Order: sequence, then C-alpha cells, then structure tokens
Amino acid sequence: MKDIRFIQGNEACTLGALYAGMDFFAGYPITPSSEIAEMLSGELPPRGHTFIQMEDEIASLCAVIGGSLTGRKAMTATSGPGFSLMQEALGYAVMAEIPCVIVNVMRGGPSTGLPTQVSQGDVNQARWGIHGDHAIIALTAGSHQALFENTVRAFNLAETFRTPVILLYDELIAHMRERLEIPSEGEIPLVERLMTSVPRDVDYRPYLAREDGRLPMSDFGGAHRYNVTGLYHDMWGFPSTDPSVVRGLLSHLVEKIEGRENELTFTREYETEDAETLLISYGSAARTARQTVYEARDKGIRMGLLELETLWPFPERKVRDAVAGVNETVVVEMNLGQVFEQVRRVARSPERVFLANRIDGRFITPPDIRKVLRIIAGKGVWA
Amino acid sequence: MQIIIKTDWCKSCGICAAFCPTGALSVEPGEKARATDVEACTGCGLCERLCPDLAIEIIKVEVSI
Amino acid sequence: MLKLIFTGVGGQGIITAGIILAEAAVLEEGRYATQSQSYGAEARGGLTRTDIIISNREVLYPKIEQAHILAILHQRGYTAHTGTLRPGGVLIFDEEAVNVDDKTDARRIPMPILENGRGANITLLGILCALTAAVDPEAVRKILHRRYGEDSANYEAFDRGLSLVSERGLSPLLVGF
Amino acid sequence: MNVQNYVRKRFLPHLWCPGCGHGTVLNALLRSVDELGLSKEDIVMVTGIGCSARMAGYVDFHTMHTLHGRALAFATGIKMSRPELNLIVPMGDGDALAIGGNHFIHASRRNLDITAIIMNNHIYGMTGGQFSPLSGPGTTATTAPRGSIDPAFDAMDLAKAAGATYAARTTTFHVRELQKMLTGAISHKGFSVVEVFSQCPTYYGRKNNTGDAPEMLKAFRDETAKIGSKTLDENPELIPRGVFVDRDAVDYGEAYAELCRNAAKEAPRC
Repeated sequence: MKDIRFIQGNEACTLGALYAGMDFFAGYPITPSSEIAEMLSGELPPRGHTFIQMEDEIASLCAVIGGSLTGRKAMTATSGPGFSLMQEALGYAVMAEIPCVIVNVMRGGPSTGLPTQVSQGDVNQARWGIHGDHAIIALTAGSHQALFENTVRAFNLAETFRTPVILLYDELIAHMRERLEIPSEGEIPLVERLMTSVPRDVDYRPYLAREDGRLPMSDFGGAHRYNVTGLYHDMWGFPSTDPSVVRGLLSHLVEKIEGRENELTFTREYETEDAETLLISYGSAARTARQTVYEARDKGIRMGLLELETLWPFPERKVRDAVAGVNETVVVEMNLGQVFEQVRRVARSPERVFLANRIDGRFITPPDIRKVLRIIAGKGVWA
Repeated sequence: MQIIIKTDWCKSCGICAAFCPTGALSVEPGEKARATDVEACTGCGLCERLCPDLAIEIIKVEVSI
Repeated sequence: MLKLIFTGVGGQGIITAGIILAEAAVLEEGRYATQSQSYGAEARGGLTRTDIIISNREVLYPKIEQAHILAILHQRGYTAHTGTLRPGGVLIFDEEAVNVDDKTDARRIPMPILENGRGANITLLGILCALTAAVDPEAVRKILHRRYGEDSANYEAFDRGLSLVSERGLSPLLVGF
Repeated sequence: MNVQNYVRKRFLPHLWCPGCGHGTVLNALLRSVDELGLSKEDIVMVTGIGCSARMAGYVDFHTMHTLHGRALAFATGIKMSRPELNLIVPMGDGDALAIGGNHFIHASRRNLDITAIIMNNHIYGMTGGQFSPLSGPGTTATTAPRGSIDPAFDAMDLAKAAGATYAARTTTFHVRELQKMLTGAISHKGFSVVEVFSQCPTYYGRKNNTGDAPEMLKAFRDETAKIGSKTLDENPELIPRGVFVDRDAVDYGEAYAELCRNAAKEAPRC
C-alpha cells in the first residue's frame, strides 16, 4: 500500500533525510526551518542516532562536520541569518572535503529581514557566501515530492563527491502542506560512502583523489590516523604551501564539481517542446510559473517552463540550449534577479532574457508574470 | 645516568640549564644544550619534563663496578 | 477546484480544521490539496488564517486571491479578510461573534458555530460537508478517527455541524469545481 | 618514557619559538597519555587556530586542525558520534575564551566527556602580540601600546560557573603538577578543563619586559601558590593553582544514550 502523507515541506525534507540514512543532526532553531529540528529531536533518539541542539549555527555545522568525519550521514538545517553564520564552517567542509547536507530554508533578507515570509534571496549566498575560490552544489525544490527526492539526492551527491551540499528551498514550501507519496524502500537508490580498502597500518592517503575525482574515506578515529585541516594540505592532510600542492588541491576541489555538469544538474521541463516563450524558474516560484504556462496553453499561447532543481553548479548547457530555441525567456524568481543574471550570462542573446520577480515578501502570482509578458510584447499593462 | 640531547630539536632556550638542580646541563648563548657534568646528574628528570622541544631524554643506566 | 479560507483568532482551531479538511481530500479521497496558513505576531489570541485548495489535479499555485468559501469565527477576521471572498461567494460565519454588514456581496450563512465550544472548529467542518461537495463526511470521520481515536466529542461536534444545515433548511450549494 | 614515541617525528623540530611554553604542555600531555596507557588510536586531538593549534600536527593521534575558537564544537560532534574515543582539545587563550567563549561555556554546561586545555600565554602570539581576554589590565600588547584597560576572565571561575565538572590551573614551571592534572582531566568523566600558564617570550615577554623564558618560568613559580597553602593564605595577591572543581555529574553522552534507550521503547513515530 502506498504511504501517502499530507504534510509540511519541512516534514517532507526531514522524511527525505531519514530515507537517505541521515543519522546525525546538529542544529539551532530558526524560523522557518525549526520544524526540521523539532521533528528530528523525536525521530533520531529511538533509532539510536544523534540529535544535538547546539549553542548556535556556527557550532551546529562544526558538530555536523565532526559527526560526518567519524562516519555518519550528517545534516543541519537553518535559515538566512543562521546560514550566514555557517559560512565559516561551510568553507571548512569544502576544503577538508567533508560530506554533509546544509538545509537553508530561505526567508526575506538581508539581516533578520522577513522571518516568516517568502523569498529566494540566498541563491548567490549559497554560491559565494564563503571566501576564496571554490565550487559548491546547491539543490532546490518546488514541491514536496521533489523536495523529498532532492533531499535524498543531496545526501547522495555529498557522499559521492565528498562535499557539502546545500539544499535551498523557501518559506512557502517549508510551511505549506501538500501530498507526499513516500517512495518505498529502495525506490530511490542510496549512495553509501566510498571507504578505503587500505588496510590498517598501511599508508592511507585521505586526500589522494582517484581518477574519477572520488576520495575513499576512512572513518576518523578508526583504523587510520591522519590529519584534517582547513589549510591547503597534501595527500596525507598535512598543511602545505607548496605551489603545486595549492594549485592541485584548488583545481581538484573546483573540477570535481564544475567538471560534472551532466551528473549534477537536474531540471524539469513542462510544455517546452514547441514553446515560443520560455519561463525559467525554481522553488516555489516555479509553481506559479507552471500555472501560468498551463493558463497560457489554454489560450493557445505556446509557452513552456524550464524548472531548475540544481542551482549550483549552474546548469549552463541546459539553459543555453533551452533559451536558444525560443523568442523570449522570462526568469521567474523572488529576488532581484540572481538566477536571471546567470541566464543572461549563458544566453547567446541576453537582450531576449527578462525578469519577472517579486521582492516584497509576497508570493509571486500569475499576473506578475503576465504583466512582464505584456511589456515584452509591447502591449503595455493595465495597472 | 645517560643524558641524551636531540640537538636538532633543541632551540637553545636555556630552560634546562636554568632549572637543573645540580648544574649538570649548560646552554651557551647561541649553542645547543649540552650535558657538561653528567656525574652530577641525579636523574630527577626535571629537564626532560621542562624542555619545550622534547629534546632531552634521561636514561638511568645501572653501572656495575 | 475549491478554494476555502478559514479565519479566526488563535486557539479557535481553524488551522487544525483546515488541515483535517485537506487531509480528508488527500488521504481518504485520493485527491490533491494544499493548506497554508498565516499567523499574527502574537503566539496566542492573534488573528489566524488558513487557505485550503482542494482539486482533482495537482495544485500548483497555492495562494487564494478569491475564495469560493470564507468561514469567519471572529470579527477581526471579517474586517481583515472579507476582501478575499469572490463576489457572490459563500460566507459562513458565527452568528453571535461576527457582524456582517449589508454591503458584503456574499451568500451569507450565519450559524451558531462557537456555541460548540472547543469543538467549534469541527462543527464548522460538519457545516461545510453538508453544505458543499468539498469532501465526503465519511472521509472527514476517518481523519477524525486517525487523529483523535474514539474521542466522541469530536464526532458529536461534527454531526452537530451536519445537522445544523438541515435544521436551518439549507440545501447543498454548488460551489467550486 | 620517551615522549618522542608519540610524535610525528618528520614534523619536528616544531615551529614554536625558542622557550615557548606550549612545547612543555605537549611534553606533559604525552607523559600523561603514557601514564594512562592510552593507545594512539584511542585519542582524537582537535585544535582551533593559533600557536596552540599547531599541536595537532605534531602528535601521532587522530588529529583535526579546525577553525579559530570552534575546536570544542567539532569535538562535540566527534564525541557524540564516537563516545569511546578520548577527545583532547588544546586551545589558546583567545581561541578558548574570546572567539570560542560561547562554545567553551556551552561545552562546560553540557558536560560532554571532553578534555579542554587552555594554554594561557596571556597574548595572541600567532597574529603578533595583541592582547587577549586573559591578558588583564596593564598588559602591554601591540593593540594596547599604553597598556590594556580590558579586565580579564578568570578561566577557573568561568569554567566552574558554566558547569565544568573538572577544572584545574597550573603553569609550565610546575611540570609534575601539570602532568597530574592532565591525567586527572583525561580520566575524569565529563567536561574537564586544565588552564596552563604558558610563557610567550617572543611577544608577551618582550612587550612586558619579563626577561627570557627561564625568567618567565621563575615568575610563574614566584607569582602563584597552591590552593590551601600557607603561602597563598599569607599572600592573597598570588594566583592560585590547583584543582578548583572535581565533582561527579551526569555526563552528556551517557544522558543521551539513556534518552535513546528509553525512546527506543516507544512506538515508532514516522
């Protein structure tokens, strides 16, 4: 029998994490993500797994890194101001190649902003919040079903590429209730950590990448003694300023992600086949965009939607190809154009890329999109 | 007693010589620590504990006459 | 598609009522629904509102600009949210607590909802089930059973809502879908 | 014993300055590990940032060199995941009680079984001699050329008030006492803190005209006295050394394990 729930997005994310085998959570409460910590405080102890409420978001991600390093599938969940505090440890996880999942339920910013209202303003923060050159994976979702799947995917990618993965979704998805059909066990394959085959007492090199970019791990505190650091380091994990080591490590960190667009970028397409107008959207805004597409199709207008589920690395090829075949593209998002700028960057005709946005803490509506379409068509607007 | 000084680790801070109760060790300015009077060493181990460079080891040798 | 908004103040249970209604549609009838909510700044006693959309297809846009049905349990909800009812829509309200002025363009259904005390929110669900084709009363009963077990007070409150509709001589309305 | 058995010899001589007390703390710690009969595999050392943090590179344990002030938070994650490991977290004074102050008080409050070592040299060494929250008024530093006006924390008062169940203070002059306290802290069940006055001849010493490393050690000898000693009673201006707190309380790890055991008896939730 199908396991169907009617739940909030935060619960869908939590169930996805449990499905993925997450067994270590450290966090600090913050609206609109707190339901995740609340639910896990009930769910993890009976399984013998770790839930710990830390003193702040900084400590939360540090503890998650410690948990992951010792062999756990680890996660934290937060929102804007907390995500800002996590940037330092996020950089550490990137540098030390620690798999973990950071959920950021976006709310209006900057600063404490709009705690319980919708926004998609953290897209660029997810990419560039930490200092220094690097690459990052960030996923998003526009429905509870997709959120569940992408939470599992976030863990799979984190384990595959030994990297932190950011799961960005917004307040609307977090708090809205809708249907979720829980996949049966095994329906979504799970990626388990690649462990080293190097025996005890044999030279284990934790930071020697294989040709495919993957690094076999050894649970910290286990059979092999090695060093972990946020400094540039050699294959044993010891600090190094040797130019070839520095260059080699940075290019490995970037290449293992940026060089895998096909494996890492996930999109959904709706009515794009013969579309003359393309909407590009993600997260909850993609719901409004899709609604607008269907309403347009009912009137015989050839409109389609490309929904992004990977925000970083940016799905350049897919976006470039989709944009190439249409007359105009409208990016639908709830910020000042963070994905819009990316689409313009990759489009061959950036002057045919437009933005339909909303920045007032209110959910974007179909008329918000139609208004932009009327302006593009030179028809003006009524109001 | 045998006083082993790992001279490549010693940084010549002078702590061992300053606190050796019997004056068995000395550190000249700019030089590494040296056991100048091994006979005086009682094996108390203070120098090896105080040494910030982990450079001193005292071995108690049974001497048969 | 049927769009409903319930509004009242914290503690009246209207958000729970909204969730139960949507759960009945999704879990018992295999349909689609979304439920979302907003709170006032106060944790208790503030104005609350929940939006429920029930549909036979996936609900994409979950906000309601014009509801088919607006249910109001407190005067403050009337002041704040009357504008969200579509012209000529159904306005269900507590006949003691809420004053509806003559200019409101709505089909008015005054009901003694709040006299059911703590079960008032469930009574509201009974009224909705009897008055509209929102969901089947049996589906709601099953959800009540899942949530509250054999707690008879909830069933009584629900049945009270169902019977209120016939007592007042009202017949089912065609709204939504 | 030979302390050299516990170090990664290829990284020595270490990078600490000549006469730096941190090496003496390392020396005592290795003796303590030996005294306790711990295997290198049983120990995880987590450090933050600063001169103190270099220690992780030198010891042949599982080692993690983390972020400034955050070592206790990382250690908390490791200990919650692997309770059987011995967690040792050496920190500097700024690391532990400035940027890491919040983590320190919460680690103390939680009473998770971790040993924190505060190597207090009363100065920021790595960044070039700025004052720390343990420097105290009158200390000259590169950010206090006219003498610091900042009051200092008393790390022992802080640890005690925050709930640490073992707290002790000594200096790098009192090496036998230091080893004893480290042994006591590591074998203590719960959060333990050992504050060690450690000399920084390079920055603190030169800025404050204390003389060289041996002179600084003499000052540690002359300016401190054991708790309960006649010397301290007669000279209350001396800085007390000794074990300030040593009490039994529920260790967080055990409390969590019990919570899990009880929760497992309930019906599953989701």
